[in-house]
Amino acid sequence: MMVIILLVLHIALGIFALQVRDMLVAVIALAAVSLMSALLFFFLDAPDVALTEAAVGAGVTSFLFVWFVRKTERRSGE
Amino acid sequence: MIAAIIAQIFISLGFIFALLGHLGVIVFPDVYTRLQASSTCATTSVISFFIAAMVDSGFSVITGKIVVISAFFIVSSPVSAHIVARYAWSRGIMPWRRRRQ
Amino acid sequence: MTPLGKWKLTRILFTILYLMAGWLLFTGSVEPVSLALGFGFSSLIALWTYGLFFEEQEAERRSLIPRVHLFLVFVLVLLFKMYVASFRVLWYIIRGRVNPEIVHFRTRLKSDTARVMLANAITMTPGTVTIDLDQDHLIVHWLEAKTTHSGYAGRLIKGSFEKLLKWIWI
Amino acid sequence: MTPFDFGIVSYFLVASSILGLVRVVIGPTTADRLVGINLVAAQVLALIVIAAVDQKNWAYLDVALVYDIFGFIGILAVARFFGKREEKQ
Amino acid sequence: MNRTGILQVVSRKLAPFVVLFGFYLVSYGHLTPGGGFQGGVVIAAGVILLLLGQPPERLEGLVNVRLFGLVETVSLLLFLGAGIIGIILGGAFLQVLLPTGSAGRITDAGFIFILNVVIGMKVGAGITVICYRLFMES
Repeated sequence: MMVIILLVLHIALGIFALQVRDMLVAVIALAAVSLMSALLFFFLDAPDVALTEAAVGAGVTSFLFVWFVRKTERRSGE
Repeated sequence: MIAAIIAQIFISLGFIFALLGHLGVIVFPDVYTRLQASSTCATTSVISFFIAAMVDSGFSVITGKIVVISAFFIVSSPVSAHIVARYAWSRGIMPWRRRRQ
Repeated sequence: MTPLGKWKLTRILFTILYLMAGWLLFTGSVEPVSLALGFGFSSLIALWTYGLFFEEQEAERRSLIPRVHLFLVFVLVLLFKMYVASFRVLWYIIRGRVNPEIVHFRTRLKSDTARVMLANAITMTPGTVTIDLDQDHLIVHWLEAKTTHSGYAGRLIKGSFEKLLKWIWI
Repeated sequence: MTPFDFGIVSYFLVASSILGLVRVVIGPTTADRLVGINLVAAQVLALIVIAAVDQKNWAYLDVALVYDIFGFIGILAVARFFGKREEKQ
Repeated sequence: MNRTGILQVVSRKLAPFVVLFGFYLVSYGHLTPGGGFQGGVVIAAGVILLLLGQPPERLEGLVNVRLFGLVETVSLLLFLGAGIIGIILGGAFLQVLLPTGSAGRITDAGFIFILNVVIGMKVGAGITVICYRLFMES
Protein backbone atom coordinates (compact mmCIF):
# COMPACT_ATOMS: atom_id res chain seq x y z
CA MET A 1 0.00 0.00 0.00
CA MET A 2 2.76 2.39 1.00
CA VAL A 3 4.69 1.50 -2.14
CA ILE A 4 1.66 2.28 -4.30
CA ILE A 5 1.19 5.67 -2.63
CA LEU A 6 4.84 6.54 -3.17
CA LEU A 7 4.75 5.42 -6.81
CA VAL A 8 1.67 7.58 -7.49
CA LEU A 9 3.52 10.49 -5.88
CA HIS A 10 6.49 9.85 -8.18
CA ILE A 11 4.32 9.97 -11.28
CA ALA A 12 2.50 13.11 -10.16
CA LEU A 13 5.69 14.98 -9.29
CA GLY A 14 7.35 13.82 -12.50
CA ILE A 15 4.48 15.14 -14.62
CA PHE A 16 4.62 18.40 -12.68
CA ALA A 17 8.37 18.69 -13.30
CA LEU A 18 7.85 18.06 -17.00
CA GLN A 19 5.06 20.53 -17.66
CA VAL A 20 6.23 23.48 -15.57
CA ARG A 21 7.67 26.45 -17.49
CA ASP A 22 10.21 27.74 -15.00
CA MET A 23 13.44 25.72 -15.06
CA LEU A 24 14.32 26.39 -11.41
CA VAL A 25 10.96 25.06 -10.30
CA ALA A 26 11.59 21.95 -12.37
CA VAL A 27 14.91 21.45 -10.57
CA ILE A 28 13.20 21.79 -7.19
CA ALA A 29 10.54 19.30 -8.24
CA LEU A 30 13.28 16.88 -9.32
CA ALA A 31 14.90 17.23 -5.90
CA ALA A 32 11.54 16.36 -4.34
CA VAL A 33 11.24 13.32 -6.65
CA SER A 34 14.68 12.29 -5.51
CA LEU A 35 13.81 12.55 -1.84
CA MET A 36 10.61 10.54 -2.27
CA SER A 37 12.50 7.99 -4.33
CA ALA A 38 15.02 7.53 -1.53
CA LEU A 39 12.09 6.89 0.81
CA LEU A 40 10.70 4.32 -1.64
CA PHE A 41 14.00 2.45 -1.78
CA PHE A 42 14.13 2.56 2.00
CA PHE A 43 10.72 0.90 2.23
CA LEU A 44 11.80 -1.74 -0.27
CA ASP A 45 14.57 -2.79 2.18
CA ALA A 46 17.44 -1.38 0.16
CA PRO A 47 19.09 1.16 2.47
CA ASP A 48 22.30 1.30 0.44
CA VAL A 49 20.46 2.30 -2.73
CA ALA A 50 18.44 4.79 -0.68
CA LEU A 51 21.67 6.31 0.61
CA THR A 52 23.09 6.62 -2.90
CA GLU A 53 19.87 8.12 -4.21
CA ALA A 54 19.68 10.68 -1.40
CA ALA A 55 23.34 11.61 -1.84
CA VAL A 56 23.56 11.84 -5.61
CA GLY A 57 19.98 12.74 -6.53
CA ALA A 58 19.21 15.36 -3.93
CA GLY A 59 22.66 16.84 -3.36
CA VAL A 60 25.17 16.75 -6.19
CA THR A 61 22.65 16.62 -9.04
CA SER A 62 20.71 19.59 -7.77
CA PHE A 63 23.98 21.52 -7.31
CA LEU A 64 24.94 20.79 -10.93
CA PHE A 65 21.44 21.47 -12.32
CA VAL A 66 21.13 24.76 -10.49
CA TRP A 67 24.52 25.78 -11.83
CA PHE A 68 23.45 24.90 -15.38
CA VAL A 69 20.15 26.77 -15.05
CA ARG A 70 22.04 29.79 -13.82
CA LYS A 71 24.48 29.61 -16.72
CA THR A 72 21.74 29.32 -19.34
CA GLU A 73 18.72 31.50 -19.62
CA ARG A 74 16.01 31.14 -17.01
CA ARG A 75 12.47 31.57 -18.28
CA SER A 76 11.12 33.04 -15.12
CA GLY A 77 7.54 33.08 -14.03
CA GLU A 78 8.00 35.57 -11.24
CA MET B 1 6.56 0.75 31.32
CA ILE B 2 7.21 4.38 32.24
CA ALA B 3 9.50 4.71 29.25
CA ALA B 4 6.73 3.41 27.00
CA ILE B 5 4.26 5.96 28.39
CA ILE B 6 6.74 8.82 27.95
CA ALA B 7 7.45 7.73 24.38
CA GLN B 8 3.71 7.59 23.72
CA ILE B 9 3.26 11.13 25.03
CA PHE B 10 6.06 12.49 22.86
CA ILE B 11 4.74 10.66 19.78
CA SER B 12 1.33 12.24 20.36
CA LEU B 13 2.91 15.68 20.72
CA GLY B 14 4.77 15.07 17.47
CA PHE B 15 1.49 14.14 15.75
CA ILE B 16 -0.23 17.31 16.91
CA PHE B 17 2.64 19.59 15.97
CA ALA B 18 3.19 17.99 12.57
CA LEU B 19 -0.49 18.12 11.62
CA LEU B 20 -1.07 21.72 12.68
CA GLY B 21 2.32 22.90 11.42
CA HIS B 22 1.57 21.57 7.96
CA LEU B 23 -1.88 23.10 8.15
CA GLY B 24 -0.17 26.40 8.97
CA VAL B 25 2.13 26.04 5.98
CA ILE B 26 -0.92 25.57 3.77
CA VAL B 27 -3.12 28.37 5.15
CA PHE B 28 -0.71 31.20 6.02
CA PRO B 29 -0.59 34.16 3.62
CA ASP B 30 3.07 34.68 2.65
CA VAL B 31 6.57 33.21 2.72
CA TYR B 32 7.72 34.54 6.06
CA THR B 33 4.66 33.44 8.00
CA ARG B 34 4.81 30.00 6.36
CA LEU B 35 8.43 29.85 7.40
CA GLN B 36 7.36 30.57 10.98
CA ALA B 37 5.02 27.58 10.97
CA SER B 38 7.62 25.37 9.33
CA SER B 39 10.57 26.38 11.46
CA THR B 40 8.81 26.24 14.80
CA CYS B 41 6.12 23.56 14.62
CA ALA B 42 7.75 21.13 12.20
CA THR B 43 11.10 21.30 13.99
CA THR B 44 9.45 20.68 17.32
CA SER B 45 7.51 17.73 15.94
CA VAL B 46 10.64 16.12 14.54
CA ILE B 47 12.50 16.72 17.80
CA SER B 48 9.58 15.11 19.64
CA PHE B 49 9.87 12.02 17.48
CA PHE B 50 13.62 11.91 18.18
CA ILE B 51 13.05 12.16 21.93
CA ALA B 52 10.49 9.38 21.74
CA ALA B 53 12.93 7.21 19.81
CA MET B 54 15.70 7.89 22.34
CA VAL B 55 13.48 7.07 25.30
CA ASP B 56 12.24 3.92 23.63
CA SER B 57 15.64 2.55 22.70
CA GLY B 58 17.24 3.10 26.09
CA PHE B 59 21.00 3.41 26.48
CA SER B 60 22.67 1.78 23.49
CA VAL B 61 24.59 2.57 20.33
CA ILE B 62 21.33 3.71 18.74
CA THR B 63 20.94 6.48 21.31
CA GLY B 64 24.37 7.92 20.54
CA LYS B 65 23.63 8.00 16.83
CA ILE B 66 20.25 9.65 17.43
CA VAL B 67 22.00 12.28 19.55
CA VAL B 68 24.31 13.01 16.59
CA ILE B 69 21.38 13.21 14.20
CA SER B 70 19.36 15.50 16.45
CA ALA B 71 22.38 17.74 17.02
CA PHE B 72 22.84 18.07 13.28
CA PHE B 73 19.13 18.66 12.79
CA ILE B 74 18.91 21.25 15.55
CA VAL B 75 21.70 23.18 13.83
CA SER B 76 20.62 22.73 10.24
CA SER B 77 16.89 23.41 10.57
CA PRO B 78 17.06 27.04 11.78
CA VAL B 79 19.91 27.69 9.38
CA SER B 80 17.90 26.50 6.41
CA ALA B 81 14.96 28.61 7.61
CA HIS B 82 17.30 31.60 7.71
CA ILE B 83 18.64 30.77 4.25
CA VAL B 84 15.16 30.66 2.74
CA ALA B 85 14.20 33.87 4.54
CA ARG B 86 17.27 35.69 3.29
CA TYR B 87 16.70 34.36 -0.21
CA ALA B 88 13.16 35.75 -0.18
CA TRP B 89 14.43 39.02 1.35
CA SER B 90 17.10 39.45 -1.32
CA ARG B 91 14.58 38.69 -4.07
CA GLY B 92 12.58 41.65 -2.79
CA ILE B 93 9.51 39.81 -1.55
CA MET B 94 7.90 42.12 0.94
CA PRO B 95 6.28 40.62 4.03
CA TRP B 96 2.51 40.52 4.29
CA ARG B 97 1.07 42.92 6.83
CA ARG B 98 -2.34 43.16 8.38
CA ARG B 99 -4.13 46.22 7.13
CA ARG B 100 -4.63 48.85 9.76
CA GLN B 101 -8.23 49.87 10.25
CA MET C 1 58.66 29.16 18.80
CA THR C 2 56.78 32.29 17.96
CA PRO C 3 53.37 32.97 19.59
CA LEU C 4 51.72 32.70 16.19
CA GLY C 5 53.23 29.28 15.62
CA LYS C 6 52.13 28.16 19.07
CA TRP C 7 48.60 29.34 18.36
CA LYS C 8 48.63 27.46 15.07
CA LEU C 9 49.69 24.25 16.83
CA THR C 10 46.94 24.76 19.43
CA ARG C 11 44.36 25.17 16.72
CA ILE C 12 45.44 21.99 14.96
CA LEU C 13 45.42 20.01 18.21
CA PHE C 14 41.96 21.21 19.21
CA THR C 15 40.58 20.47 15.75
CA ILE C 16 41.91 16.92 16.03
CA LEU C 17 40.32 16.63 19.47
CA TYR C 18 36.88 17.73 18.30
CA LEU C 19 37.05 15.51 15.24
CA MET C 20 38.06 12.51 17.36
CA ALA C 21 35.01 13.12 19.56
CA GLY C 22 32.90 13.13 16.41
CA TRP C 23 34.54 9.90 15.23
CA LEU C 24 33.76 8.19 18.54
CA LEU C 25 30.13 9.25 18.29
CA PHE C 26 29.90 8.05 14.69
CA THR C 27 31.45 4.63 15.16
CA GLY C 28 30.56 3.80 18.75
CA SER C 29 33.47 1.35 19.08
CA VAL C 30 36.72 1.67 21.01
CA GLU C 31 38.83 -1.01 19.42
CA PRO C 32 42.42 0.08 18.67
CA VAL C 33 42.35 -0.26 14.89
CA SER C 34 39.28 1.93 14.62
CA LEU C 35 40.76 4.53 16.96
CA ALA C 36 44.03 4.63 15.04
CA LEU C 37 42.18 4.98 11.74
CA GLY C 38 40.05 7.76 13.22
CA PHE C 39 43.14 9.56 14.45
CA GLY C 40 44.70 9.34 11.00
CA PHE C 41 41.61 10.68 9.25
CA SER C 42 41.15 13.41 11.87
CA SER C 43 44.69 14.67 11.51
CA LEU C 44 44.34 14.64 7.71
CA ILE C 45 41.17 16.75 7.88
CA ALA C 46 42.62 18.96 10.61
CA LEU C 47 45.70 19.75 8.55
CA TRP C 48 43.44 20.60 5.64
CA THR C 49 40.79 22.75 7.35
CA TYR C 50 42.15 23.97 10.70
CA GLY C 51 42.28 27.51 9.38
CA LEU C 52 38.56 27.42 8.77
CA PHE C 53 37.50 25.53 11.88
CA PHE C 54 39.24 27.96 14.22
CA GLU C 55 39.93 31.30 12.65
CA GLU C 56 43.12 33.18 13.30
CA GLN C 57 41.34 36.01 15.09
CA GLU C 58 39.57 33.80 17.60
CA ALA C 59 42.43 34.17 20.05
CA GLU C 60 40.47 33.55 23.22
CA ARG C 61 40.54 30.54 25.40
CA ARG C 62 36.80 30.46 25.86
CA SER C 63 36.04 30.03 22.21
CA LEU C 64 38.01 26.80 22.17
CA ILE C 65 36.27 25.03 25.05
CA PRO C 66 32.75 25.93 26.16
CA ARG C 67 31.67 25.53 29.75
CA VAL C 68 29.98 22.21 29.32
CA HIS C 69 27.54 22.25 32.24
CA LEU C 70 26.18 25.66 31.23
CA PHE C 71 25.93 24.38 27.69
CA LEU C 72 23.69 21.54 28.84
CA VAL C 73 21.56 24.01 30.79
CA PHE C 74 21.28 26.09 27.62
CA VAL C 75 20.10 23.09 25.60
CA LEU C 76 17.47 22.20 28.20
CA VAL C 77 16.20 25.79 28.37
CA LEU C 78 16.11 25.87 24.58
CA LEU C 79 14.05 22.66 24.39
CA PHE C 80 11.57 23.92 26.99
CA LYS C 81 11.16 27.27 25.25
CA MET C 82 10.76 25.49 21.92
CA TYR C 83 7.74 23.59 23.22
CA VAL C 84 6.21 26.74 24.72
CA ALA C 85 6.74 28.62 21.46
CA SER C 86 5.25 25.81 19.42
CA PHE C 87 2.09 25.81 21.50
CA ARG C 88 1.85 29.55 20.98
CA VAL C 89 2.26 29.22 17.20
CA LEU C 90 -0.38 26.47 17.25
CA TRP C 91 -2.75 28.91 18.88
CA TYR C 92 -2.01 31.49 16.17
CA ILE C 93 -2.66 28.89 13.47
CA ILE C 94 -5.98 27.85 14.99
CA ARG C 95 -7.07 31.45 15.52
CA GLY C 96 -5.96 32.34 12.00
CA ARG C 97 -5.20 36.00 12.68
CA VAL C 98 -1.60 37.22 12.82
CA ASN C 99 0.12 40.57 12.92
CA PRO C 100 3.60 40.21 11.41
CA GLU C 101 6.21 42.95 11.59
CA ILE C 102 9.92 43.32 10.87
CA VAL C 103 12.06 44.54 13.77
CA HIS C 104 15.75 45.38 14.04
CA PHE C 105 17.89 45.21 17.15
CA ARG C 106 21.45 44.73 18.32
CA THR C 107 23.20 42.18 20.47
CA ARG C 108 26.07 42.62 22.89
CA LEU C 109 27.73 39.28 22.23
CA LYS C 110 31.26 39.29 20.85
CA SER C 111 32.11 35.82 19.63
CA ASP C 112 30.95 34.51 16.24
CA THR C 113 29.69 31.22 17.57
CA ALA C 114 27.70 32.87 20.32
CA ARG C 115 26.04 35.22 17.84
CA VAL C 116 25.09 32.36 15.55
CA MET C 117 23.73 30.34 18.45
CA LEU C 118 21.68 33.34 19.53
CA ALA C 119 20.29 33.70 16.01
CA ASN C 120 19.40 30.01 15.85
CA ALA C 121 17.74 30.15 19.26
CA ILE C 122 15.72 33.16 18.14
CA THR C 123 14.60 31.30 15.03
CA MET C 124 13.27 28.44 17.11
CA THR C 125 11.45 30.45 19.76
CA PRO C 126 8.22 32.38 19.88
CA GLY C 127 7.24 33.08 16.33
CA THR C 128 10.41 34.77 15.15
CA VAL C 129 12.71 34.06 12.21
CA THR C 130 16.13 35.66 11.85
CA ILE C 131 16.30 37.12 8.35
CA ASP C 132 19.78 38.60 8.47
CA LEU C 133 22.72 38.80 10.82
CA ASP C 134 25.35 41.43 10.07
CA GLN C 135 28.02 41.85 12.75
CA ASP C 136 25.86 42.55 15.82
CA HIS C 137 22.76 43.71 13.97
CA LEU C 138 19.85 41.31 13.60
CA ILE C 139 16.80 41.66 11.35
CA VAL C 140 13.96 39.57 12.70
CA HIS C 141 10.52 38.76 11.34
CA TRP C 142 8.10 38.62 14.24
CA LEU C 143 4.80 36.79 13.86
CA GLU C 144 2.72 38.50 16.55
CA ALA C 145 4.41 41.85 17.00
CA LYS C 146 3.74 43.70 20.21
CA THR C 147 5.98 46.64 19.43
CA THR C 148 8.32 47.94 16.78
CA HIS C 149 10.63 49.83 19.11
CA SER C 150 14.12 48.45 18.71
CA GLY C 151 15.40 48.13 22.27
CA TYR C 152 12.14 46.93 23.79
CA ALA C 153 11.60 44.35 21.05
CA GLY C 154 15.18 43.16 21.49
CA ARG C 155 14.66 42.64 25.20
CA LEU C 156 11.39 40.77 24.59
CA ILE C 157 12.82 38.49 21.91
CA LYS C 158 16.24 37.72 23.29
CA GLY C 159 14.93 36.93 26.74
CA SER C 160 17.34 34.98 28.87
CA PHE C 161 19.32 33.52 25.99
CA GLU C 162 21.77 36.39 25.73
CA LYS C 163 22.78 36.18 29.36
CA LEU C 164 23.21 32.41 29.21
CA LEU C 165 25.27 32.59 26.05
CA LYS C 166 27.42 35.28 27.59
CA TRP C 167 28.20 32.94 30.43
CA ILE C 168 29.01 30.12 28.05
CA TRP C 169 31.19 31.75 25.43
CA ILE C 170 31.96 35.33 26.67
CA MET D 1 7.22 -4.07 23.92
CA THR D 2 6.75 -1.31 21.41
CA PRO D 3 4.94 1.78 22.62
CA PHE D 4 3.79 2.78 19.15
CA ASP D 5 2.58 1.14 16.03
CA PHE D 6 5.05 1.72 13.23
CA GLY D 7 2.38 1.39 10.54
CA ILE D 8 0.29 4.26 11.86
CA VAL D 9 3.33 6.52 12.36
CA SER D 10 4.66 5.85 8.86
CA TYR D 11 1.30 6.48 7.18
CA PHE D 12 0.85 9.66 9.17
CA LEU D 13 4.30 10.98 8.28
CA VAL D 14 3.89 10.17 4.60
CA ALA D 15 0.51 11.93 4.62
CA SER D 16 2.02 15.03 6.22
CA SER D 17 4.87 15.05 3.72
CA ILE D 18 2.21 14.95 1.00
CA LEU D 19 0.93 18.24 2.50
CA GLY D 20 4.46 19.61 2.08
CA LEU D 21 4.52 18.40 -1.51
CA VAL D 22 1.26 20.25 -2.10
CA ARG D 23 3.10 23.40 -1.07
CA VAL D 24 5.89 22.49 -3.50
CA VAL D 25 3.39 22.20 -6.35
CA ILE D 26 1.15 25.20 -5.72
CA GLY D 27 3.59 27.65 -4.14
CA PRO D 28 3.45 30.96 -5.96
CA THR D 29 7.14 31.83 -5.54
CA THR D 30 10.33 29.77 -5.43
CA ALA D 31 10.82 30.45 -1.74
CA ASP D 32 7.50 28.76 -0.97
CA ARG D 33 8.66 25.66 -2.79
CA LEU D 34 11.88 25.66 -0.79
CA VAL D 35 9.82 25.74 2.41
CA GLY D 36 7.95 22.70 1.13
CA ILE D 37 11.18 20.80 0.36
CA ASN D 38 12.50 21.62 3.82
CA LEU D 39 9.34 20.26 5.40
CA VAL D 40 9.38 17.05 3.34
CA ALA D 41 13.01 16.38 4.23
CA ALA D 42 12.29 16.84 7.95
CA GLN D 43 9.30 14.50 7.97
CA VAL D 44 11.10 11.76 6.04
CA LEU D 45 14.05 12.08 8.43
CA ALA D 46 11.73 11.46 11.38
CA LEU D 47 10.24 8.48 9.56
CA ILE D 48 13.63 6.88 8.95
CA VAL D 49 14.69 7.34 12.58
CA ILE D 50 11.44 5.80 13.85
CA ALA D 51 11.91 2.87 11.44
CA ALA D 52 15.46 2.32 12.70
CA VAL D 53 14.31 2.20 16.31
CA ASP D 54 11.36 -0.01 15.46
CA GLN D 55 13.45 -2.61 13.66
CA LYS D 56 16.47 -2.28 15.99
CA ASN D 57 18.76 -1.78 13.00
CA TRP D 58 21.24 0.96 13.63
CA ALA D 59 22.59 0.91 10.10
CA TYR D 60 19.49 2.84 9.01
CA LEU D 61 20.62 5.84 11.06
CA ASP D 62 23.43 6.50 8.59
CA VAL D 63 20.79 6.87 5.89
CA ALA D 64 19.03 9.39 8.12
CA LEU D 65 22.15 11.48 8.64
CA VAL D 66 22.99 11.52 4.92
CA TYR D 67 19.39 12.47 4.17
CA ASP D 68 19.67 15.40 6.55
CA ILE D 69 22.96 16.64 5.08
CA PHE D 70 21.80 16.46 1.49
CA GLY D 71 18.41 18.06 2.04
CA PHE D 72 20.29 20.98 3.58
CA ILE D 73 22.75 21.21 0.68
CA GLY D 74 19.98 21.12 -1.94
CA ILE D 75 18.21 24.10 -0.37
CA LEU D 76 21.52 25.88 0.10
CA ALA D 77 22.50 25.49 -3.56
CA VAL D 78 19.25 26.96 -4.89
CA ALA D 79 19.18 29.82 -2.40
CA ARG D 80 22.84 30.71 -2.79
CA PHE D 81 23.05 30.67 -6.57
CA PHE D 82 19.88 32.60 -7.22
CA GLY D 83 19.87 34.95 -4.25
CA LYS D 84 23.35 36.40 -4.68
CA ARG D 85 22.93 37.26 -8.33
CA GLU D 86 19.95 39.50 -7.71
CA GLU D 87 21.82 41.22 -4.93
CA LYS D 88 24.73 42.13 -7.18
CA GLN D 89 22.78 43.69 -10.02
CA MET E 1 37.08 42.82 7.31
CA ASN E 2 35.84 39.79 9.10
CA ARG E 3 32.06 39.85 9.14
CA THR E 4 29.77 37.53 11.01
CA GLY E 5 27.27 35.75 8.84
CA ILE E 6 25.26 32.79 10.00
CA LEU E 7 25.92 30.69 6.93
CA GLN E 8 29.64 31.40 6.97
CA VAL E 9 30.13 30.39 10.59
CA VAL E 10 27.91 27.32 10.36
CA SER E 11 29.53 26.05 7.18
CA ARG E 12 33.04 26.36 8.49
CA LYS E 13 32.20 24.67 11.77
CA LEU E 14 30.17 21.88 10.16
CA ALA E 15 32.11 20.99 7.03
CA PRO E 16 34.99 19.10 8.76
CA PHE E 17 32.46 16.87 10.46
CA VAL E 18 30.72 16.17 7.16
CA VAL E 19 34.05 15.18 5.60
CA LEU E 20 34.80 13.00 8.63
CA PHE E 21 31.41 11.33 8.24
CA GLY E 22 32.32 10.60 4.63
CA PHE E 23 35.53 8.92 5.79
CA TYR E 24 33.48 6.93 8.30
CA LEU E 25 31.14 5.75 5.55
CA VAL E 26 34.11 4.74 3.42
CA SER E 27 35.97 2.81 6.08
CA TYR E 28 32.92 1.11 7.58
CA GLY E 29 31.46 0.36 4.16
CA HIS E 30 31.20 -3.36 4.84
CA LEU E 31 29.14 -2.96 8.01
CA THR E 32 26.83 -0.05 7.11
CA PRO E 33 24.75 0.83 4.06
CA GLY E 34 27.59 3.08 2.94
CA GLY E 35 30.56 2.14 0.83
CA GLY E 36 33.18 3.64 -1.40
CA PHE E 37 30.92 5.54 -3.76
CA GLN E 38 28.54 6.90 -1.13
CA GLY E 39 31.36 7.94 1.17
CA GLY E 40 33.14 9.69 -1.68
CA VAL E 41 30.02 11.67 -2.51
CA VAL E 42 29.64 12.69 1.13
CA ILE E 43 33.29 13.86 1.21
CA ALA E 44 32.58 15.96 -1.87
CA ALA E 45 29.46 17.28 -0.12
CA GLY E 46 31.60 18.64 2.68
CA VAL E 47 33.66 20.59 0.17
CA ILE E 48 30.47 21.76 -1.58
CA LEU E 49 29.21 23.04 1.77
CA LEU E 50 32.39 25.09 2.14
CA LEU E 51 32.12 26.36 -1.45
CA LEU E 52 28.55 27.52 -0.96
CA GLY E 53 29.05 28.99 2.47
CA GLN E 54 32.38 30.80 2.47
CA PRO E 55 33.17 34.14 0.83
CA PRO E 56 35.13 33.81 -2.44
CA GLU E 57 38.46 35.08 -1.13
CA ARG E 58 38.61 32.23 1.38
CA LEU E 59 38.32 29.61 -1.34
CA GLU E 60 41.40 30.41 -3.36
CA GLY E 61 43.78 27.78 -2.03
CA LEU E 62 41.23 25.40 -0.59
CA VAL E 63 41.36 22.67 -3.22
CA ASN E 64 44.62 21.95 -4.97
CA VAL E 65 43.33 20.83 -8.35
CA ARG E 66 46.58 19.17 -9.47
CA LEU E 67 46.90 17.19 -6.25
CA PHE E 68 43.30 16.01 -6.35
CA GLY E 69 43.56 15.02 -9.99
CA LEU E 70 46.71 13.06 -9.13
CA VAL E 71 44.89 11.32 -6.27
CA GLU E 72 42.07 10.37 -8.62
CA THR E 73 44.36 8.89 -11.25
CA VAL E 74 46.58 7.08 -8.76
CA SER E 75 43.61 5.51 -7.01
CA LEU E 76 42.27 4.22 -10.33
CA LEU E 77 45.66 2.63 -10.98
CA LEU E 78 45.70 1.20 -7.46
CA PHE E 79 42.30 -0.39 -8.02
CA LEU E 80 43.48 -2.00 -11.25
CA GLY E 81 46.69 -3.10 -9.56
CA ALA E 82 44.78 -4.73 -6.71
CA GLY E 83 42.71 -6.65 -9.22
CA ILE E 84 45.72 -7.79 -11.23
CA ILE E 85 47.58 -8.91 -8.10
CA GLY E 86 44.58 -11.14 -7.50
CA ILE E 87 45.00 -12.64 -10.97
CA ILE E 88 48.70 -13.29 -10.42
CA LEU E 89 48.49 -14.77 -6.93
CA GLY E 90 45.05 -16.28 -6.63
CA GLY E 91 43.79 -16.92 -10.10
CA ALA E 92 40.87 -14.49 -10.43
CA PHE E 93 40.31 -10.76 -10.81
CA LEU E 94 39.82 -9.11 -7.39
CA GLN E 95 40.69 -12.32 -5.54
CA VAL E 96 40.31 -11.90 -1.76
CA LEU E 97 43.84 -12.07 -0.39
CA LEU E 98 43.81 -10.87 3.20
CA PRO E 99 42.38 -13.10 5.97
CA THR E 100 38.79 -12.44 6.94
CA GLY E 101 36.88 -12.97 10.17
CA SER E 102 33.29 -12.96 11.33
CA ALA E 103 31.36 -9.75 10.75
CA GLY E 104 31.33 -6.92 13.24
CA ARG E 105 34.78 -5.32 13.34
CA ILE E 106 36.62 -3.05 10.98
CA THR E 107 39.42 -5.48 10.16
CA ASP E 108 37.20 -8.44 9.44
CA ALA E 109 36.50 -7.71 5.82
CA GLY E 110 40.13 -7.95 4.77
CA PHE E 111 40.54 -6.98 1.15
CA ILE E 112 37.13 -5.29 0.77
CA PHE E 113 38.24 -2.54 3.14
CA ILE E 114 41.18 -1.60 0.90
CA LEU E 115 39.01 -1.60 -2.19
CA ASN E 116 36.45 0.62 -0.44
CA VAL E 117 39.13 3.12 0.56
CA VAL E 118 40.52 3.25 -2.99
CA ILE E 119 37.08 3.77 -4.54
CA GLY E 120 36.26 6.41 -1.94
CA MET E 121 39.45 8.32 -2.73
CA LYS E 122 38.71 8.19 -6.44
CA VAL E 123 35.08 9.30 -6.23
CA GLY E 124 35.70 11.94 -3.59
CA ALA E 125 38.61 13.54 -5.43
CA GLY E 126 36.80 13.40 -8.78
CA ILE E 127 33.53 14.99 -7.70
CA THR E 128 35.37 17.56 -5.59
CA VAL E 129 37.46 18.68 -8.55
CA ILE E 130 34.43 18.82 -10.87
CA CYS E 131 32.39 20.94 -8.47
CA TYR E 132 35.32 23.19 -7.54
CA ARG E 133 36.17 23.97 -11.16
CA LEU E 134 32.52 24.61 -12.05
CA PHE E 135 32.03 26.85 -9.03
CA MET E 136 35.20 28.87 -9.54
CA GLU E 137 34.44 29.40 -13.20
CA SER E 138 31.09 31.10 -12.57
